[in-house]
Amino acid sequence: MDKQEPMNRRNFLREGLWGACLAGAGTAVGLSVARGNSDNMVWQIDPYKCIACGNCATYCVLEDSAVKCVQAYAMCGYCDLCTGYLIPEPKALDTGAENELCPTGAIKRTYVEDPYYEYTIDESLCNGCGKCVKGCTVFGNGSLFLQVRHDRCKNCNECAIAAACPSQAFKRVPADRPYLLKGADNK
Amino acid sequence: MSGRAGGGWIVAVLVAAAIGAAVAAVLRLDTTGRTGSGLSEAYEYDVSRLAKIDPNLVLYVESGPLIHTGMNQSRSIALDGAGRIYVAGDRAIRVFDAAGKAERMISLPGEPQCLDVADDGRLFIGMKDHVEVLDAQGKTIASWDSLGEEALLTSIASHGDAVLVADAGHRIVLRFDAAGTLVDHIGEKDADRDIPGFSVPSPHFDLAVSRDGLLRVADPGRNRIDTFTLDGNLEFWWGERSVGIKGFCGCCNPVSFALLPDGGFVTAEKGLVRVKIYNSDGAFVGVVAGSDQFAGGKQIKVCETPEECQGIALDVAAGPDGRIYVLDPPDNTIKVFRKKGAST
Amino acid sequence: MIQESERIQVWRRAARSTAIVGGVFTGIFVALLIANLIGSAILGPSRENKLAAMKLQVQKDPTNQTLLSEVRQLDLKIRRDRIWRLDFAHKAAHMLLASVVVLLVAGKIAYDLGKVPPRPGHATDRGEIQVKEAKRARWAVAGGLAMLAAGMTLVGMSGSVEFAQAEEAGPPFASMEERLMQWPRFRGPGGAGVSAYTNIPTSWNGKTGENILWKSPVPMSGRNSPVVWKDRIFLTGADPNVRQVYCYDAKSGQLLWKGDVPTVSAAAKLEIMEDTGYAACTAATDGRRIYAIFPTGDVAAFDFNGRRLWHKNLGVPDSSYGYASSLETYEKLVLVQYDQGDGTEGKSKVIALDGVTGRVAWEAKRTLPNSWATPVVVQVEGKPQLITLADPNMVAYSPATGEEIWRAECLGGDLAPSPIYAGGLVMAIQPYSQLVAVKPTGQGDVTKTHVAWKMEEGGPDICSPVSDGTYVYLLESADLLICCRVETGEKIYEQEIKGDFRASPSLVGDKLYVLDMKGMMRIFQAGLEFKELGKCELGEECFASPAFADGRIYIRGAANLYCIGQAQ
Amino acid sequence: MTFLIAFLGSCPVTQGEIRFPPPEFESGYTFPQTTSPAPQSVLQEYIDAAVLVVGLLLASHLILKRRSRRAIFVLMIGALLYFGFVRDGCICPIGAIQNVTLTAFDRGYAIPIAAAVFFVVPLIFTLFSGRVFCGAICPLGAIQDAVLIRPVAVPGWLESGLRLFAYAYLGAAVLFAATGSAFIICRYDPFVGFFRLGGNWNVLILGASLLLIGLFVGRPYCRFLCPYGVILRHLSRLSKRRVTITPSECIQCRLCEDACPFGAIREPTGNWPEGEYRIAKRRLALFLVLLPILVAGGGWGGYALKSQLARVHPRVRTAERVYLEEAGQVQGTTNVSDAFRATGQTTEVLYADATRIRGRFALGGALLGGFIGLVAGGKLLVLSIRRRRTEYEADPAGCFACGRCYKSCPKEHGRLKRIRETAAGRA
Repeated sequence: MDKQEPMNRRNFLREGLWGACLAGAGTAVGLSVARGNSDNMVWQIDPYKCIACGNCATYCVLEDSAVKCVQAYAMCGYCDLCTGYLIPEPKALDTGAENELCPTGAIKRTYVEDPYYEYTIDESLCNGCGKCVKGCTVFGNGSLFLQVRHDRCKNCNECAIAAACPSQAFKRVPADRPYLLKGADNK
Repeated sequence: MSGRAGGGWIVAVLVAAAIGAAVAAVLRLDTTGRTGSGLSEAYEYDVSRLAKIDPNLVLYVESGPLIHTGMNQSRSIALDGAGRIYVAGDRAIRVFDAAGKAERMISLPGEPQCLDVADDGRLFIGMKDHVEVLDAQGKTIASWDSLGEEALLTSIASHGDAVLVADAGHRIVLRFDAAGTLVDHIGEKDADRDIPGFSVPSPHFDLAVSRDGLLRVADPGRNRIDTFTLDGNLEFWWGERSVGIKGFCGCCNPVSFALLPDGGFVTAEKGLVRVKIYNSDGAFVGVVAGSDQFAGGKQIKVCETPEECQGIALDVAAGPDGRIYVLDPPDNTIKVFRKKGAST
Repeated sequence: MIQESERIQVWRRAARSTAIVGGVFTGIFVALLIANLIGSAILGPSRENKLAAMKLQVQKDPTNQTLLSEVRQLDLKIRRDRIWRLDFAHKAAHMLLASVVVLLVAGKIAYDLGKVPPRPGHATDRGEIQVKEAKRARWAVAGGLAMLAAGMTLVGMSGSVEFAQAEEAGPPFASMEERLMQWPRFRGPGGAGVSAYTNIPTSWNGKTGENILWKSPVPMSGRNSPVVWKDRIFLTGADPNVRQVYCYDAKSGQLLWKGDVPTVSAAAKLEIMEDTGYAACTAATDGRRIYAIFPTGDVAAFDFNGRRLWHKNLGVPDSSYGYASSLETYEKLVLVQYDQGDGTEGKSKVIALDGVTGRVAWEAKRTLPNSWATPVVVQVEGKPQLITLADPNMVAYSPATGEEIWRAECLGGDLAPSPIYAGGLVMAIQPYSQLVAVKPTGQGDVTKTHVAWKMEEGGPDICSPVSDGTYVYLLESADLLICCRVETGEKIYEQEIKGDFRASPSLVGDKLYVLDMKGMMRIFQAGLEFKELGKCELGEECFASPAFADGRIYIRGAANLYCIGQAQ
Repeated sequence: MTFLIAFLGSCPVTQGEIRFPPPEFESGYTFPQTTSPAPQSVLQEYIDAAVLVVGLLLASHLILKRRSRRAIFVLMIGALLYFGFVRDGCICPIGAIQNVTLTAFDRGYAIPIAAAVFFVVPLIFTLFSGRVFCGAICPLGAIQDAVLIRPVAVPGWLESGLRLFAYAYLGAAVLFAATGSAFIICRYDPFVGFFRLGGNWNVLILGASLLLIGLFVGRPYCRFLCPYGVILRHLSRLSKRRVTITPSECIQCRLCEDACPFGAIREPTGNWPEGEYRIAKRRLALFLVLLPILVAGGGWGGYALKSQLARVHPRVRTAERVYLEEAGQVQGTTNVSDAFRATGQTTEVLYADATRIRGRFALGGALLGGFIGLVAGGKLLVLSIRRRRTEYEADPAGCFACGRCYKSCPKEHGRLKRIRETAAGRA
């Protein structure tokens, strides 16, 4: 480490290796960056692959999952008898707790006009369990589905829910089109 | 590198315990979803309990061959007077004889949604937004005008000179004459005539015309079957909204129905997949088959492309001999049922 | 000195008390968080289950108002509780963090202040200790390795699952012997255009129906040829928007199924010559599945019942007249000659797809321009070779791995005729100019060593040659039939036969079958002398080469598929 | 039959989902749009990268020029707060190893630029100024360094043995990333739960355990587990500049040796006992023979474990579950097998996929096993070679550039003109 150190074979090798490491690191990253496009990627659920197993509610690294249910209004039937909102055997078609499907009470039912009702998700209450998704998909139009909400998602390097997803519905999508919304026209 | 003596064993014990805890934590950590979601029963959605059917109520047995439609996407089924089976789907109509042997195939320029075979053998085919009329040989006779972008024809029936078309997109039944002229709108919301308007939350909207000229239309949002005269007067309706076996449950049921030779009804439901028989007054008679007999009983489909996920519900047709033909689109098969005890 | 140490003692005491307070708070918050966890992990679910049970009760006893209000109260309680717990956990975690920081800082200060000043040591000769330490370290490494090995053994003990069933079903493709008796691809086994059967009709008439067993309409047009496997006949058809595969029953001629092939590319971008059409490529089967490719770059596999097994878009090929190379199969691989562009962009390649899954098995890139010839798999000295043609090369690959075996630079122009292998030679046509024969036994560049001969007196531009091993016959699309000797390339005769030809000639025993565009099948005697044996008229335009089966010919006309054979 | 295709063929084909129209509301109600909050902007990642570079420059300056433990500590706490608690510990060079690996093996994967920068910048800084990243920037290192209250010296031999796990961890991480199976470094990241103040309880327990160990054992994760640390160790051997003890000024007081919690101060070598040279030579020869055996043995072991290792890949897991169900060896179905059946794919395709992935693991497992064998064999060789040191010096590989030795060095105090009788002053 003294400056007068002679340029012997050992030092020469060392210098060579040093240069090689620097060049190697540079080129490896340069190449990988050059190959990938510069689009940032974020996690999202493909709603057509989702089986609403409930893992989204518990496997997220966040205490309150970043996955929430969303409503595709354009697909919704605005049913009075909403199978995503009401249990299969409702006592009455109303907002009574005994009739609601959602265990966290995150779906709001509002009267629009006869015979239509609007259903909206209160995301602060929703835990992403997907129970309503099942109800809506099995009986109804499937307008309720799960999505990663990017105001909450930490965009982990490996999404913990993705690793636990039985149908591999999680994928990385470009950050400029971060949602895979059902019923949204791509035109 | 001299170790420190005082309290060394406490440190050793703590470190050992911590290592143990760390190893245990790593082994207990489930990163692959193996142990399930861990949510309580309240989060479960299980209709299998409701799907169970009392075997005493089942009046029909599967008979005859299981007919493979050979399609990727079967959509609709109809029978002609001779018992031949017509299936629409895959930009074609396929015809099978009564024994289920494929007879011929009629190619179509687009995707058919529904079809009806008239008494004279003509085929009325509902495309997405218009009707095609084919002669018995499969030659196109006419292609009627489009009913607009939003139109989605889901059912078609002919009676004498009248052709009735269910347009789920506009939630209305249209009456045409045989030449394709629009004669009447039936079922429009009309307080004066006590017609509430159809509630059609999803693309399932079936109709049929009985021999006596009464029009039956399923109102899936209200879980009932309405009876209209061909002039558009709402006569009466029947149908109980219930998960119970006698009623129609959930959204958009019955998705499909057909009239039996004795004037009764055979109905098909989605969600809780079941095919049932009602008499001409709408009283429950019995069950043809439950969800365990159909591929459509699968709860949620996983698909590569959205169009693969388009759920198409069962379609039913009744033969002149009282047999019931059920088209199972996810499976692309036709199942034939006959009454228990009736001769094969 | 003493004063200072007293002051330090005061500080130390203060730090220690602070650390204790921090520790107590840390303990409290940890306890609170654990209690909260237990609450939400045990109490929550038990309440939820209770609620679920009560909801069921409500259905059984719908008039019980007290039960109803209990349900509503419990529901509200659970929801409030959940939100409260989430909020609490969040706050408690922050407080815990703060108290841990206090504990750490104070503890550290207290520890440092209480530390006895270190005593400087002496450098001593510790050689012996170092030797011992190195020894211990080696044992420790061995121990670490042993632990890793033990861990791996534990993992290994978890057993493995062998997918036995998948293999029990037999190979996912038909054997070579089976293939030879079928017509599994464009121009039959090996693309030779030679029928395995000689009991082929020599007379028929499309107008009178003589020897026409059946005639069946084909929904969509296409210039591809029929492919036959036992009782199934496969065709494809397409227009700019729709691509379909058809399956006919050989007995009745009934269209058994048709399968749509989707696309992801915009078909409108394609510039395709009318003469090529949107379905020029003939399908191929490995005896288990049928594969089809379209000029949009879409490849699909169907099972024999019409179920689409997979679909893949290879990228829209850049082909000046429209992509037209047909598919070949080898064992369970689907081989696609995907030559495109002018060869400089590096887009040309030969691709092998796994027939079961549709995945790319291998890919051989080549700097050759677009070509319309169909590759053939031939057996040379018991080893398979995949022969491909593209200006200016004839290249042979190993069909299993995609390794290049040999190449010869001997061709030119827009290559449409496909190569054949007969009499130990691979023969290929350079349109309008020559017929080249190459011995396929070389390695590497064989241009100088293995080109057997060149017959440089013209050649067809579309139709592929056919050979019985002794003579090779060329059919020019205008009106010439040429016969050459395979051994030497010497031209034996050149005969004018009136007609326009798009279909390639075929050999049935000692007869040469030549189909003209008007649908007239001309039958000639194979051999040294030119002799016309007969003419059979179909009465429909024909572009596709016919397919031969046991006692039958299948001919695709412009609108119909014909089955010709002796009625029993 | 007439075919309409000829003149209707040009009609556009409706593709995609049939969009069933929503109801026509008479009351003038228009349905709301589904909300879609935007993800964090790319700018944030560029800011992170800039903070990283500035932080490393500052760290190099503080460690090599200022030589002040206090300043380094302040910077380290700052980095812990920013990269740890503010940015949730979720952009880190350790995990970026996997992104870089996946980029090399999966043509379809595009690496985020930030991940590439985070991977390479600390490497370059290490080549110039030693492990300054570990010492002052890495939040995982910082959280452990901050809790190190009562350091206990770990015997050198134990450290040599335990370090093997870091190599194995690196090898496994690369293998699973290359096969597209999992990012295990992220899965088992022990401290990210603390940075987010919540998370899976098992991960929190793992992190708490490591921190508990870290009270007594300096930076246990960095020394015995960190895969990125393995790379940095070897690069820092080559570094241009690093933490040094100035030999001409060293008074051989051994205070730095006591102060270093990571055992990174190497003492001068002594004289070997009589006869040791001959034994050492023979031992060296033995280990030279042993090395290829270890590599081959490890390779064989890794190959033999291919089906077990492949199980980390979700497709293989699915295939095994479905196979066991189809073969009647297990009862009932799981979410995984239900989801597979709902796709309508044939099991043939699934098994073919699984077999193909296992094939990749056969090679990968052999390479992993061989790598572990090579590391162990190499370690044995290095431990058998006698090296000469005449001075006390900081081991370039093991030094985390924390600066504690500066604080303890009497000469350093002199240099900084802060001579005090006692080193007990809080620095």
